[in-house]
Amino acid sequence: MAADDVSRRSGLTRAPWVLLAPALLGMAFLVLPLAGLLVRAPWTTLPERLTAPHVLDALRLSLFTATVATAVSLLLGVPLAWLLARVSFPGRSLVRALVTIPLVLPPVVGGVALLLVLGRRGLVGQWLESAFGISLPFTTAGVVVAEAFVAMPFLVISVEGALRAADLRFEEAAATLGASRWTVFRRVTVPLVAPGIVAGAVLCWARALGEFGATITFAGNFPGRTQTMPLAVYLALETDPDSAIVLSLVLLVVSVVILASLRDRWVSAGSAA
Amino acid sequence: MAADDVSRRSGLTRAPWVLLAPALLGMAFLVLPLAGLLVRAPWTTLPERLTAPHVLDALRLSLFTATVATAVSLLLGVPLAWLLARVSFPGRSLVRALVTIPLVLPPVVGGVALLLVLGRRGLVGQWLESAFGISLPFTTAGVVVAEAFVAMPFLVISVEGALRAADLRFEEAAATLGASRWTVFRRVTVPLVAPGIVAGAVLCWARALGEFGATITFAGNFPGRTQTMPLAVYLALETDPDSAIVLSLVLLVVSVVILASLRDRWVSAGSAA
Amino acid sequence: MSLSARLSVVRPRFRLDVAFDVEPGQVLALLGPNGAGKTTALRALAGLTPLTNGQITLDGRSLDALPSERRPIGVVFQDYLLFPHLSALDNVAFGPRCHGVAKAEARRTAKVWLERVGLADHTAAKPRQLSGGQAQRVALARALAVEPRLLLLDEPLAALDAHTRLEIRSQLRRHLSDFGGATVLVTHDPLDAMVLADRLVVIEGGSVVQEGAPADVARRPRTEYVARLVGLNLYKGTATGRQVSVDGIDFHVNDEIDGPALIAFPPAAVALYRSRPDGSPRNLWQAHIEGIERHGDNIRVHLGGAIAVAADVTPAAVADLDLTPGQRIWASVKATETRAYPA
Amino acid sequence: MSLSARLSVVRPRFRLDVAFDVEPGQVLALLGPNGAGKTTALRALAGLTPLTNGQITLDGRSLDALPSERRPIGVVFQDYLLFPHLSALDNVAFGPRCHGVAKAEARRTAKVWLERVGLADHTAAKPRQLSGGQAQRVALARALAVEPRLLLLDEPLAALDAHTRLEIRSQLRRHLSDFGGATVLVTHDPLDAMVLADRLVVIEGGSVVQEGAPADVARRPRTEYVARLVGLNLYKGTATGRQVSVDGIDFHVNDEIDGPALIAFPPAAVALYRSRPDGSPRNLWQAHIEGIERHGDNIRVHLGGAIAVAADVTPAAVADLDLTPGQRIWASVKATETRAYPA
Amino acid sequence: SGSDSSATSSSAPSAAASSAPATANTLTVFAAASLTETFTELGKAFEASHPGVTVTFNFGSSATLAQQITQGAPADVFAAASPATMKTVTDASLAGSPTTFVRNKLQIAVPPDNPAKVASLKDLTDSKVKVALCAEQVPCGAAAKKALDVAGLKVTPVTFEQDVKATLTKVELGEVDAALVYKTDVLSSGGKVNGIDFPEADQAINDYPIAALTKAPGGPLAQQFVDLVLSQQGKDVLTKAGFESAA
Ligand SMILES: Nc1ncnc2c1ncn2[C@@H]1O[C@H](COP(=O)(O)OP(=O)(O)OP(=O)(O)O)[C@@H](O)[C@H]1O
Ligand SMILES: Nc1ncnc2c1ncn2[C@@H]1O[C@H](COP(=O)(O)OP(=O)(O)OP(=O)(O)O)[C@@H](O)[C@H]1O
Ligand SMILES: [Mg+2]
Ligand SMILES: [Mg+2]
Repeated sequence: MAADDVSRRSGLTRAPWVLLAPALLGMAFLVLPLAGLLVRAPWTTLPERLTAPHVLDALRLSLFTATVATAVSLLLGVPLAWLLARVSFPGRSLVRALVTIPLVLPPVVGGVALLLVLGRRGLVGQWLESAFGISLPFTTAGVVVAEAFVAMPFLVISVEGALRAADLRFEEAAATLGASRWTVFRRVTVPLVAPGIVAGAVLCWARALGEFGATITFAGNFPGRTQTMPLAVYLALETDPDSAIVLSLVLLVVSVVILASLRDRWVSAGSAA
Repeated sequence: MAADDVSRRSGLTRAPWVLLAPALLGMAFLVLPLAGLLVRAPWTTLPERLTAPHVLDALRLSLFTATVATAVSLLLGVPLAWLLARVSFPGRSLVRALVTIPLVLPPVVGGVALLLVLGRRGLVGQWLESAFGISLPFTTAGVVVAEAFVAMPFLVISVEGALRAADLRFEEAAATLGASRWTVFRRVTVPLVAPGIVAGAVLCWARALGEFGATITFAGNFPGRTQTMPLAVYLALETDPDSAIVLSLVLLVVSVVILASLRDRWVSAGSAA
Repeated sequence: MSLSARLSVVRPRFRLDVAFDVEPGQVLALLGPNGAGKTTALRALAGLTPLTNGQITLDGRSLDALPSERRPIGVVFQDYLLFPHLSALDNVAFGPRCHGVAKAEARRTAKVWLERVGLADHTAAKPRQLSGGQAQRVALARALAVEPRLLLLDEPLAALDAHTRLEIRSQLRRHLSDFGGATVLVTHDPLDAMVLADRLVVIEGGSVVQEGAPADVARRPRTEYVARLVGLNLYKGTATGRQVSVDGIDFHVNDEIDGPALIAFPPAAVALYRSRPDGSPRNLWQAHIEGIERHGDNIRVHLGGAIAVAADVTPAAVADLDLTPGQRIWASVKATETRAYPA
Repeated sequence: MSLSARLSVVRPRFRLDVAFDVEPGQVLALLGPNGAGKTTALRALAGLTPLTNGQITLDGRSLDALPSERRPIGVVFQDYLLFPHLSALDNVAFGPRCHGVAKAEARRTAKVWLERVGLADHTAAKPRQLSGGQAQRVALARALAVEPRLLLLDEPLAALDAHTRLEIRSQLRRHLSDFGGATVLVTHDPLDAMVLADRLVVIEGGSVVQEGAPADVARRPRTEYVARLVGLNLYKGTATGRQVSVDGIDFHVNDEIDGPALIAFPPAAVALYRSRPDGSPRNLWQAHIEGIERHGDNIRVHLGGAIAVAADVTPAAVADLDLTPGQRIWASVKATETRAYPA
Repeated sequence: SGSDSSATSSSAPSAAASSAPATANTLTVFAAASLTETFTELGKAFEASHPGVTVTFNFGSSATLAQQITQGAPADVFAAASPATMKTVTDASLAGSPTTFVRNKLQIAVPPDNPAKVASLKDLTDSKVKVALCAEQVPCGAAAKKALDVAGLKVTPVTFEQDVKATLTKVELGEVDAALVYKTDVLSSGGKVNGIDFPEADQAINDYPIAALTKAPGGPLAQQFVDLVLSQQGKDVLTKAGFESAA
């Protein structure tokens, strides 16, 4: 029962080359371009560029919208993943494939699609406006919608994978103890697949943080309201490419710091199993 | 031991509303915008738009490059995920966070970063060109590189999540049977987390298929060689939005058909456990 | 009548077809060789495996249509299935919580149960920090904590050491008589079955081959499996009066009987001789020694020949007779120790 | 010397400290109550749990620095751990494949092993399609198929039914004598231990409390756990000549002994009387009945009072004496049935 | 924009204030991304001359902006980088007749060390010279095609870029030896690329149209901003950035 012991005997020294070599190559491939950006960054003018007011606004807005979009995705996406993994219904494999649509759709087209449905003249948007006076485009809420649309599939698909790999028998045991499906889900399924949910949430958050095309199309590019960091980077590229690199680095550093500090806590708390 | 029996008693009728409602809402949210596109699509002129030669070229190129990029990501990314999940080494949580960089980086900046490293005058690119005569930008290989750079983190993170949720004791059992770490990985770990790997590969493939910013920045846009569907869609959007919608729908239909038909086979084959 | 079950489950290479009733307060033991279908029957009762056919009635209510979580059951699984993310305490409190008990109250209940199974010191331990036997005791406490009307136990005592087993076994008995529900117990241990169960149902290959009170089953086994379980040699033969003929060997018995018959005797009733003993030729045959092994304080000798027989002799006898595998030998059984009954 | 192990593993709330040697061809049984540290010791031998201290030498080679996969071992885990994605055949072929055997050859070997454990019909089954006992037999075959020098078995026979257990047990013995490696066996079943093991090591709370040949341990238990395991009552007292005084009760014994002593006698040696019997006052005391339960063919009566004693009586005796819980009663033990030895 | 202190009542002297009182002190301008710097400067000037009015910009690709406007975005002014995208809006009757406010001329952009020794448009036809062009679908690509057609040259580039900035980036990083981009872009690169004029550029000039939108929530402020852009003050700001004034 003491499988956790194994980690103690691990270490890079015992990793076989056939695994270590591609792993290190992959790591270099993902991390090296960052080095390129660092080399190219205009270090001397960095401080003044960073303190420009709209940079902090954009950063704050990015972190806020990405977090809310992730929360929305968790709320809707984890049940959806559960539905796809645990409930068999006709057309399930089609639905599963449809869920990947926002992944494949070029984000700008995604933004157009959102406008067509949720815009002021859109199928649902019209009704939202007349019934509730809610108008999503060009608002911060619109940014959240655009980011959630693009990022949620990442959560859904990786959580579904985790659910499929989990041992069903624990859920059976919970059912015999009188747990309803909802209780089983909440108190057994979710804790058991916590590492998968954390991984999915990280993907979702990061994707939302880097979202550009759908956001600028659906929510526009208004400083302080809908201008997230990637949009600021886009505009900076138009006027001052060096500034764009600085902004990107800011985005990277902040997200890396947040992920490195938060995830270890989640992961160790979630995957006690 | 007969946990698979449980699926037989499932069915939408038994799913609780507290899970079903958000799941259906999530599904609608992801799928409805497609309806918007369908309504808006210029059905009358569809056939002629579809048969335009560059559309098929772009589609073929997209499918090819996304598939190769996924293969590359599997080759490098699964070992990397294994390293992050199973081997403890100093700085692991930092590396894990760094791996998410390409997710957060606005894709256009990602393309610039790739150029800085792998371009003609890049840190590594210079050497690649002088030593091997390899030049990546403006080639199909460059498209694969750009897509892999953007899409690989999705694979790495979701596979890592699956690895963390897996039961280590099976790997211990394999070790006592004389299996080296590599054999354990290949014959026990990978089959056990197959659903997670499939989920990650789907994310990776879909993300690669929809990749736009990094591709056009790093590999450029030349019909037949580097012009993938998203690039064609983006350019069509500039002059003829209807055409862009048609192209997007083509991309969607093809990817949904491929995913719906392939995944069920993978999933059932991989997750026999 | 408390539980009435007719279970039929069809699998590609296996078919379960059993029926049994359990009175309130009664304990029914399901015995059978590996792969007989005991776990399958238990899962069907728990609603985890759908019935291909049949019906389950508990306290007059049909359970067939109820999902597992609505059945008033408690299950101890063959491999525990403790929730790895919950402490021992929270594993036990899980059931009461699902039945609407407040958290603090559920934990109190759980604590009491853990104390009863002797794990007061391990309330905070996660399952992976428990030894195999500790884990099984937590599973037992978890199943009992929901105060079920039907208790289903799959080898509940298998991982317990002798000392704890004795304790848990009597606690289990005590608790069962307290609430008066029906219990179905799967076990391999004939002692467990004899001590805990009011009735035995023996399954082989998915069908019931024998059932009855433990003492009856122990006295008159009907299959070789049951005979071995209760430590008897069993043969099928043809009876005429006080004589039963088995594969050419005539056994003299005390019981008056005719037609197809079964004959059973304990290994300890077999006497071995190096040369043909004088006296009555009945119950005597020649055999060869196939194997010799220790068996408790005695030595068990496996004999081949016309019939396969196990004989228990003292170590002293082994030395006196100088028994070795392959050796030819004479064996006999006292008529008073054999029991014959209709097949 | 084949295996020499000094194992020390420190955990937050537990500490294992044991040492033992196993000669080539010998079988060592580790016995102990739940949570004693048996599995921990086995894991340490297998290289799955790191030693805090100590060393392991096999055939003169130190194993300490070797990872599990380089140790010439075979392990049967307490909960099987069959690879869920492989068929029974491929589970067994896994080990040989890892040792460089070609696929077809490994499968042939695996088939032979599955036949030996009686699962020739289930080669293609996935673990989830096997019953508990079938799964454990596959695990056994898997461990044996690598022809290990050191075989580690954690409750290898626990899930087997009586019939199969007998078969697998003797096959196991046969195989062990074939290759002459060392075997460490964890079991709760005293019979398994007695039959299979050449030597017993009893662990309690992480430390060795007794070791020796099975017969010696069975005859002279040193702790209450061992005594219960071998079915004896055991008390600590002070001996003077042929008399041992335990909590005010004087026992007359056959053995000449002085100083702190242990005294053991079987429950069957206890006689019960409704009124004080005439005769020698030694070995006689008054007690009350705490519990009565069936025990095999007999009835076991648990007695309280100055000392806690288990007494086995026939059902007839229970009826004659009209025994009921709470009743006061006289108990005595024959001097010839008690055994006394230095504590 | 520190004029918030002035009274709201002074901000909308016209009668249109009554039709949209809540938004009359906000002006929303949708403008092509290439106008970011110049329009931001003009916006500040507009706020200074219209106390209490806040100008909000939505910069993006002209096509995206046109999409947003046709989908009901609350915009007052649209300044596009090509007549084609403006046409999408006017076709939907969402804008009056647009006015061309600036024009942009092409230059050959080369890295400062000019490795391929490019000096004229004809040099781009050399197959050893790596050339980047804008895609035909975007304005600078249309202009490049026109210029090359006029010159009667056939150039095979290695890439058709999605916009002029991306094209410029390729030159800046030395990935290509030459590209056809706008003079404004060469100027804004701050010396990271060199611009080479060529005569055919005069026949391939791109017009930037601007229009006040018919459903403008900002009412008459929209036309006032358009007027500012067309004024001498506007021209100064724009020509300083390298735009040619529209005749
Ligand atoms: N990973 C762990 N972390 C902390 N404590 C542990 C861990 N694994 C086991 N223990 C504790 O160590 C002790 C010994 O456990 P072990 O599994 O070795 O017992 P065992 O003798 O095999 O018992 P059983 O017969 O019930 O299987 C127990 O008290 C257990 O709770
Ligand atoms: N999911 C399944 N699919 C197909 N066959 C199965 C499945 N589960 C069990 N079986 C088969 O059904 C038969 C009965 O299995 P079951 O688990 O009920 O046996 P059991 O009596 O509990 O045995 P044990 O004492 O070994 O646990 C076995 O032959 C087994 O191989
Ligand atoms: Mg079973
Ligand atoms: Mg154990």
